[in-house]
Amino acid sequence: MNGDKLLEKMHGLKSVFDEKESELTGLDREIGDGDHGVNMKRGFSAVHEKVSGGTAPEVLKQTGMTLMSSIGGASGPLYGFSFVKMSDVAKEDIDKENLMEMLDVFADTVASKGKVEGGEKTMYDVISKSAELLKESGALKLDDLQALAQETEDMIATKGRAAYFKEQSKGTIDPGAQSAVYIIHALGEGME
Amino acid sequence: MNGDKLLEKMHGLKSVFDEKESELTGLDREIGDGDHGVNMKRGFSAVHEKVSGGTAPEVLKQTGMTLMSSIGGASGPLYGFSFVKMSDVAKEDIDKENLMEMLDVFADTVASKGKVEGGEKTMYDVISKSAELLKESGALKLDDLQALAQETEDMIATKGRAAYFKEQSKGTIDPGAQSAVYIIHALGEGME
Amino acid sequence: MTEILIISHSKDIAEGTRALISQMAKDTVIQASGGMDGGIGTSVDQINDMLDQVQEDTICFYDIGSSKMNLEMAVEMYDGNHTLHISEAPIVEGSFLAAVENSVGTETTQILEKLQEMKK
Amino acid sequence: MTEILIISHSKDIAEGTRALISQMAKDTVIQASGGMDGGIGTSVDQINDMLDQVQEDTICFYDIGSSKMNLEMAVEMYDGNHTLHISEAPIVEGSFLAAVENSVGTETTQILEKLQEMKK
Ligand SMILES: Nc1ncnc2c1ncn2[C@@H]1O[C@H](COP(=O)(O)OP(=O)(O)O)[C@@H](O)[C@H]1O
Ligand SMILES: Nc1ncnc2c1ncn2[C@@H]1O[C@H](COP(=O)(O)OP(=O)(O)O)[C@@H](O)[C@H]1O
Ligand SMILES: [Mg+2]
Ligand SMILES: [Mg+2]
Ligand SMILES: [Mg+2]
Ligand SMILES: [Mg+2]
Repeated sequence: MNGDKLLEKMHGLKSVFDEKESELTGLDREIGDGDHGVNMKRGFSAVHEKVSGGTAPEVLKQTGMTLMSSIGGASGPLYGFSFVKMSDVAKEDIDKENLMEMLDVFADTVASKGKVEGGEKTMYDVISKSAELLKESGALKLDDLQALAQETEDMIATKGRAAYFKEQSKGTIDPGAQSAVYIIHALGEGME
Repeated sequence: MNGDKLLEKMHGLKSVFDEKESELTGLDREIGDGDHGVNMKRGFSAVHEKVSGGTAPEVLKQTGMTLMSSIGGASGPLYGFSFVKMSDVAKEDIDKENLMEMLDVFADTVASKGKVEGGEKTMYDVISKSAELLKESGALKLDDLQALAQETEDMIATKGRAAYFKEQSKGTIDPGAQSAVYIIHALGEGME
Repeated sequence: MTEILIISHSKDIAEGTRALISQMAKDTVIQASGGMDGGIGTSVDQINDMLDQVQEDTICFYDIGSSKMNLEMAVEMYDGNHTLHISEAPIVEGSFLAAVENSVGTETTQILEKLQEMKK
Repeated sequence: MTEILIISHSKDIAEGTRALISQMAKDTVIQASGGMDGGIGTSVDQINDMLDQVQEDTICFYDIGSSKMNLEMAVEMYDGNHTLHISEAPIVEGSFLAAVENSVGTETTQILEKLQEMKK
């Protein structure tokens, strides 16, 4: 996957998040402030508008900077900084192995910035298991990723706004885990 | 002093505070937020506009309610509630002795609402000594009242906004002590 | 369900805090007011007007010094049927916590305990 | 002299706090920003823009969770010459205290100690 292909994927996420806006907002309305759909849509609309090309690392970095500026919620610095960090390890032509490396950096960045670990009902629960998934199944299939997000449903949130809901955060998939499914799916598409 | 006479005095304080606005604001600019002149002017303009007469206790009560609503600073509830409380002890025709009683109530109210005692560099330092002054000198002369306010100059503030200035609050007369001079002087005028 | 009352020296702080909170605690009743004559200040009146609307026990938040005095006075003069708590917790973070806890059903006494751990 | 930086989820809270503070700390430089797209939110950009203007060591205040993350990130990316302190004190009351103490000449280390006694 070179810069052009990656750019296409990043631009493509605009329509994904246009479509998923109400799903994500619905989840965030249950265990947050109800803006995650709007946030992600705004973020990737900005990416579509402002990220115009370059090498794969350049596209990742621009995407990250744009997400940081435009998302507006906790997911902004988390996704944004992660893309910036992934650009440090990405090759000009990203192969499956390099993508695994990138996903590890993605997970490490979220862990350190979010001071989060597994089981806290956040995007980290999807991100941190995706490198492993890619290694074992050889792909990042939507169903498999969705299963990871699904695991957050029964968790009790201990990070971010959802933590205020305590036991009542049970029964809803974490909004950030759900949006992570779409982002990671896009990164992996066509890499099988 | 009946209600009419008292009303005249309360209305008269409008022009006093019009005139003293910049003096009071100047003091409050040194050891506060610089609004005491505006606050007192607004308070007694409202009294002039809204308090229209009645018995002496009624005039006091209306004055208090109006000050509470319109001053807008710490001095609002302190002066306002004090006038309301004074109305409880005021006679229809206030004589010197009754005025002493009123001034004691004035001091007690400020003490309890402001959780303040003497020497903390507030309006209380003037108010609390005025009954005594009236008793001993038989009058509430401007010079004598001003001397009480003057005593606050060397004090270090421990209440209200001026307390933030600590040692640096020394060297400025407390704005509330200064405005108390005008209020008490007005109450005492013509009662010699 | 417990209500929230906010009195600030600034209309903007009052409005902004209300907006921040209500995003996450949609079913909690929040009254917020602040400022004086277009500038910085508070008055007992504003608080009285809010207290007139109170329909349940209420936790009240203020920002700095003189708004506390006004709040205490208004609470003292209040003759309605509900219990009014004055919280010493920070106006933004305290009212946010209280509103969210309230909307997830935490008992008022427990909310007040949590607020007491905050300090401004 | 130490400067104050305020980042809130709400433009109104940011503006109101600035107004409240500057009344009493006229010579303290205060930067305040908040909100996202006309609503509630923060972004690293807003903070970076403020950090670009910083001329002295600065104490930074935030309101709730995600503005802290943005603030930490901006401070980490900052490559200017001044020391940036992130305070955990309440946004309104903490920045008020810091600004007033600062304007009366209190040492920054002492201000930071006082802020540490606050808890949100
Ligand atoms: N400390 C954290 N660590 C990891 N992820 C977090 C953290 N805080 C929040 N998140 C993620 O961010 C998502 C919420 O994002 P969003 O709604 O855009 O931000 P906000 O909560 O500020 O409104 C959550 O669902 C969660 O996955
Ligand atoms: N706790 C208190 N007890 C007694 N007087 C006080 C107290 N706090 C403030 N004051 C008085 O109020 C005056 C300031 O009034 P004003 O400037 O109108 O209010 P603010 O300080 O809210 O701007 C002070 O000069 C002082 O005399
Ligand atoms: Mg959200
Ligand atoms: Mg949000
Ligand atoms: Mg003042
Ligand atoms: Mg004032």
